[in-house]
Amino acid sequence: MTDRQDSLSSLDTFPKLLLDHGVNRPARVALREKDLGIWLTWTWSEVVGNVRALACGLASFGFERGDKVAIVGDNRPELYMAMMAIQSLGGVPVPVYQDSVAEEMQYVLEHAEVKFAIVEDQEQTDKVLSVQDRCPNLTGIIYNDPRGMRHYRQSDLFAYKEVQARGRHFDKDNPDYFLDEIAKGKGADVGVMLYTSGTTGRPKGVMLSHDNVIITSRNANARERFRDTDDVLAYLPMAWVGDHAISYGQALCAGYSVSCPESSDTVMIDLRELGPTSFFAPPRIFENILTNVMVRMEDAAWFKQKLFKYFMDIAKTTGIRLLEGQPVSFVERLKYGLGQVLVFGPLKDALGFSNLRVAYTGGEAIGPELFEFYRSIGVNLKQLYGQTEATVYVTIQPDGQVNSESVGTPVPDCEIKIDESTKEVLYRSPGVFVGYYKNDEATKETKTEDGWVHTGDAGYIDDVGHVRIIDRAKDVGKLNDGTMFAPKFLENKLKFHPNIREAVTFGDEKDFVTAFINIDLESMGNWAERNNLNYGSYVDLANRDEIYAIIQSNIEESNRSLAADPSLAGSQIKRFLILHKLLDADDGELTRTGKIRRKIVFERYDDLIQALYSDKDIIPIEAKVTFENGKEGVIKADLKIREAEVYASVQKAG
Amino acid sequence: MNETRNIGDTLLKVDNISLSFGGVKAITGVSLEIREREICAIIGPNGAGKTSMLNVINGFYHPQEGTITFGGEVRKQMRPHLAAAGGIARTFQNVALFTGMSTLDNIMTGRNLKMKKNFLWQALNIGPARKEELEHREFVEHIIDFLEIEAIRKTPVGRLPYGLQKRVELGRALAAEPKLLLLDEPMAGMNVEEKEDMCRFILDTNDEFGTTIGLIEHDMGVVMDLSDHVVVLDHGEKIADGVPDVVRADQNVIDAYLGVAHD
Amino acid sequence: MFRQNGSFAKTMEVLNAIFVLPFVDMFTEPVFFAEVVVGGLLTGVMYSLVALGFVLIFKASGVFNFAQGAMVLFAALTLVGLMEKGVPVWLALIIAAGVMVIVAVVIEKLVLRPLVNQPDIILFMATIGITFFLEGFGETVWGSDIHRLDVGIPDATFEIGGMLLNEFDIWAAAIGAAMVAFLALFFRYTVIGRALRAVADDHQAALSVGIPLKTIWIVVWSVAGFVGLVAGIMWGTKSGVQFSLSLIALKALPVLILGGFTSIPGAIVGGLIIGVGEKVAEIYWGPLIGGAIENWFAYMLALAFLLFRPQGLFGEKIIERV
Amino acid sequence: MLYRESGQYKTSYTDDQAIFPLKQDRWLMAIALVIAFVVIPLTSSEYMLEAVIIPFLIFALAAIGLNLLAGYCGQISLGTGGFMAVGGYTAYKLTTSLPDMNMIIVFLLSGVAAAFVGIMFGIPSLRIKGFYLAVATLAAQFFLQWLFNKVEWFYNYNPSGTITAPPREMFGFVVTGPHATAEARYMITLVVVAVLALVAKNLTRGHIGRSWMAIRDMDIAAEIIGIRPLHAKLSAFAISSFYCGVAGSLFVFTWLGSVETEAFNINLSFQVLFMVIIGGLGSILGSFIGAAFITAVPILLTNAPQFFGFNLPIDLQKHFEVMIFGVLIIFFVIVEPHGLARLWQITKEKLRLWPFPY
Repeated sequence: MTDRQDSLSSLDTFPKLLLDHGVNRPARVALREKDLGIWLTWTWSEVVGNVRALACGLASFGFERGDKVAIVGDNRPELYMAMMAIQSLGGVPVPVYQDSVAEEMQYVLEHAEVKFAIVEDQEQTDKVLSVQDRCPNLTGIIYNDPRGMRHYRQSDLFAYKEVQARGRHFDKDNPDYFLDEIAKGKGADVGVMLYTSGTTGRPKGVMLSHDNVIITSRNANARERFRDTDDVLAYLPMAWVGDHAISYGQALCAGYSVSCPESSDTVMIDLRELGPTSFFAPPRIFENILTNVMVRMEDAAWFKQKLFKYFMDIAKTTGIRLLEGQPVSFVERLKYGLGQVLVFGPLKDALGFSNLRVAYTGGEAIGPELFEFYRSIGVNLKQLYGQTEATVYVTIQPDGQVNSESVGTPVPDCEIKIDESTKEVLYRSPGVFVGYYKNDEATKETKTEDGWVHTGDAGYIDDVGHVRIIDRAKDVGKLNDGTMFAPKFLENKLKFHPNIREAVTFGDEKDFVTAFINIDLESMGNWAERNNLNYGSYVDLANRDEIYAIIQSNIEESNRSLAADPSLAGSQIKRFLILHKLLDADDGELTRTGKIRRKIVFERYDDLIQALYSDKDIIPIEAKVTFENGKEGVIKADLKIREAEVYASVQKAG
Repeated sequence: MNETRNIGDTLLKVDNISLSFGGVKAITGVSLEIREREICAIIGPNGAGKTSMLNVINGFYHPQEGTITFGGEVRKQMRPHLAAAGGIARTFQNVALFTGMSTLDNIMTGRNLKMKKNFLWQALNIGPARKEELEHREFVEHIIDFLEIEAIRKTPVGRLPYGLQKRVELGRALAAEPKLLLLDEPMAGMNVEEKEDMCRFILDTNDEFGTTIGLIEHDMGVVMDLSDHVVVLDHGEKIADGVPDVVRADQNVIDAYLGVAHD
Repeated sequence: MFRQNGSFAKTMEVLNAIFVLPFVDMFTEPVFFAEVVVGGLLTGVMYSLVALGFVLIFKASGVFNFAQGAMVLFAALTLVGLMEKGVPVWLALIIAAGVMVIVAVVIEKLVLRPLVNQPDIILFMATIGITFFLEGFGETVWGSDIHRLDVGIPDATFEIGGMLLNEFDIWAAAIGAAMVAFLALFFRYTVIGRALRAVADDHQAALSVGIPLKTIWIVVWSVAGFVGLVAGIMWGTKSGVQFSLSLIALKALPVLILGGFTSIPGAIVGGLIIGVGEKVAEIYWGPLIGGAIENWFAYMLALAFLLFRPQGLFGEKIIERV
Repeated sequence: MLYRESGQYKTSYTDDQAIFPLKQDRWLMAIALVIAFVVIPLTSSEYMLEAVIIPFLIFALAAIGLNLLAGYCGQISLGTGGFMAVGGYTAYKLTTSLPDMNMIIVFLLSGVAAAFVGIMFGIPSLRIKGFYLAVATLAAQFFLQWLFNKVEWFYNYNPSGTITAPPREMFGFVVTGPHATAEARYMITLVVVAVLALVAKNLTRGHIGRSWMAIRDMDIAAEIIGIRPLHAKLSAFAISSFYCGVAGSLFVFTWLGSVETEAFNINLSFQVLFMVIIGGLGSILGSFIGAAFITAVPILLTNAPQFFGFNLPIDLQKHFEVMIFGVLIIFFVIVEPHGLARLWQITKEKLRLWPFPY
């Protein structure tokens, strides 16, 4: 009994933390969900109750320690609570990307040997059912939303609520079971398994122990001053380590509340309603928000536009310095304050950033303009660098030392070193993963005996001790003339232009650099409308000479800035084409997190790449597309190839 | 789908109805039956008297001859609001929403039948009235969720696109938890996507709440895969009645449609 | 057996006074009764005249023109004012008519056009505004004291079959009748007239056959103005030109609900019914309840009537559709 | 712009359906109330209260009444003056025959009386619509006016034919009659109006309000979905008349002190109608704005000439006023047919969306 007490009070696993919150802040809000028009709330004590019921329910199905359970669905309190319940029984939750197609899901479910799947709704249930026969270990599916499930007769299909009901009975009969099971848990146990959407090959199951997540979370909370008064919106995939850290790990460590949006298409509305204190988003999302802002402002009355422009300029000069705590003259402060009242304040409010203490971005490089926009209006946006294998956090930009190039300094207890030969970044930290599930050689490849992890990213530490990432180490190649070719780096540079949504660059073992471009339909479409240029579809628009002209000028702009850096001047883009379709995760060209799957792109568009290095400037193409109404169709088009101006490298004086 | 359907016995029996306006005959001696939990389509060329039929069923028009038996009780004529109270709800050919109100309020009006608290309570907005109001709000929110119109919850319906308005109107009808739901051309003027959605909602309604549905529709495709049984009117007379496949093959029906379109 | 004999007798008395005596009187003094009726008819014609103005405008522009009464007053004031300035009658008439046309044009330009497609209640509101303006304007220009008006219509009383009649009333009736006849012809045989009927049926249709709506409105409002002028002359001669003239609009309203807003014959018949009903009630029942009932009796009459025939005298039964 | 909505999320339907869901609006309202209950009584002059503020409140109440009927239920009435008269005379009869009755009760009862009369004259609305009905309601106006004028019992056979508010006390203050201070009368009026305004708001937000609006927007559809026209229309008439009745009793007791029937003539009905339409059909706030406008304008017009230094013969001045008033009505109806309340609504929308256009 007493050792149970000791164990429970050691707080080395999440269930123990949960119980602790249940005791220390029972009435505080732990979880929220926008549902049926209002924000439903679960206090910590309610969460404990729910988790206990569900856990016991699972137990009544003969759940055993170490069992894996798939979690499939949008961010829902029930699913987060499910993870807690599973961990309470010493099981391992395996969140799966809710938008993954049946095959992808089947691979994870089978590979992880999951015994149960806890899913959000009918859609996910159908998906799991469709692959059930290929997952021998799968003995039960538990669905949360009963809508449309009335006619499902499968014997191994249970409603979340009914499982909890069973649990309550079970709990009556074995009152000690729940706490005993929790007490059995140790920090070293594997707490969760996250499948990396690996840019190459099959996804790998990263095993993270309770210690990994808890210690990293505590460090992050300490450094970033997260407290139980914080509020976050959980809208990024639960299967993604970032969400697991922010909406689960850190939340359970600090005891702050996590809120789930009503649906994926109301995120922005819900974000505004909630007004969280911290917000994480990949650059893409920050970019969408900004584009959206600009598009809307373009329709504003001229006076408003002037006002907006005027104060945004002030913000650019003053705002960032204020954020950095640098000296700012009284007059400037006054002007900025006025802007705060007239523009930034309302703007931030409209975006839901009013109560924002800090915002993070990472996973991709972010454009300087974009980055500065947010900081200038007083959003403390910072970059971080991380990996699933590290439980996210490797480096974060310290307050006051923020810029768009670096990714900041190592988090507490984390060491960094650079492999001189390959320029690869390595790290060692308490967050370093236990290993890849059923894949030891992969584990060995990535993790050395003494715990150093290969990030696979090339980078260096700059003069102020900040880490800078250039590109995937393996992607960094050489042009035939030997100059370094860092495709990702180039692509990001291109993508910083709002008109360019995606870019793929080629050049490794070639004479010069070429690029595929995906135009951004929203901003280009808007441009088209404003210049009353009407178009039928993406293909139609993308193929217009006017568009080509714009893109070309964008590319040349990038080339100019490349020319400024001698080491990169050689890798300016010489020829490019605008792709007839958007690269798409559903077609496997991008990962679920929006990274380019180079292999696939290379294979699929080989002929186009050939053309880029030929002297052709028109290639007829024929591609299968699926239209709005779901019908399949073939489109024929002549893709144009254009040359872009290449500039002489400007040598710095001396 | 059909094996899971359990059609019950007769819910509505229209017996030998005749209706005319100042000598102009709209309906002549039409009888038809709608059974519990089935989806019955009433089709026919323009001016066949379909809408008049619905108007008779929910008491808006008073037929000169014939009787209507709904839920076991026979009636010759009755006021529309009584029909509604009896469990008949409907939507209209050209959307008849309350344009001055929000989506939410429009659907709430569908609950009025169920709201009984007198105005003194309401005046003070305390106690029972408030409680009642909130209960119904929650019910309505489920409908909003069901029809996937969360985003327009508080938008004045006047500003909504046609397709959405039709959906809201369906919501308003559903709010009354009707035994019999009459839909007057629910898909008129919709694009493919909207039609598909609407079909889904109609089926889901029938499936989730076991609501009996009588609908008028022009889109043959829709009618044929939605309905369990089809009644064909022409010139205010019934020319066919049966399961879709049979009706589709019926010579009179083909003539009625291929023949001169009456207006 | 008859315990409450007293109260019983009282009730009988009252019933008697209400339901028997009046009719007895009517039959015992038929000539007087006839006189009352004729008198009623003659006033009725005057009501019809005012009501006509309403109907015209409502038919053409769907506007419930509350300013009709003010137009009557304004027209009369203008006429009288001019005559007081020594302008010969015929000229004064012409000028007054001209003024009414101008008024019509101004109203169309400044009020109707900006408010096209607004809800009826709003247009109604605007016409109340117009009422205020015309009253204020008229009195600012011509002063607010009572003017005697005499356009030379003979005004002697004579007797037929024991009935005392007033020549002027006969004239009034005649002119009223002429007016109606004229309008009837006007609408049947002139292009504008036909156009107007088209508009009354359906604005879009009228437009599609290429009739300029605004000209129609101007014409209609002008015609309404003339009608107002005539009515003004009649009432003015009878009771002097003064502010209260604009109140006769209120007299014409029950005529409208009785006859229907869109029916010219309705306006005529309605006017006569109201005229007679009002007079008879005033004479035979008024005293019982303290008299001065003509203010509301007409309304009650019309109301009672509507309860049995909502579509009015000449309206057709409405079939509602959904 | 001044609205900061982020973070004001609702965790219950109660909050979500509050009259003022936004913090900023709640503040605005609080300030308004403080001004009304504290600042005005302390600062305003006798004249100000007498001539402007008290009538404004009373008219606002009447306007709310008419707005419930015309704006929410879509039944135009020109009988407001008549219904107000019922209130005024009932209050007079009540308090003269039962001197000890609490004035608040008196006011409310006179409202109830008016409500019954309202129902009577509302019956035609079941058969006739639109302007036919509007004209029909004039019957109420004229009949009632005539009735109170003819039947001496109503003014206690007082030879002058006027009714005069007798002195009555509440909480030790004289609130009516010649000796009541303007402040006292203002306060009681304010309390009554404030409470009834809140009540009106609640009614319009509940199912009764919705059934009215349903009838207004599309009566046929309304009946088909189960709203009983009889209930909806007559309840609208009753409640509307109740408000007019209370307003009428205040009109006599806390404003004019003594009136004759003429005070309730058709012009009063029209005045209230202006308030409703200029203020905004279907808006409680609009009723207040409209009342403020219609009470303020004539006063301004009267004082304007002196203000600009030249003064006209009194009758000419009167005519000018009438003229300009007419023009103003036309002007406002043209610039904002939906009433001033709509203007406020639009501004608020803009402020909430600021700096975005939509």
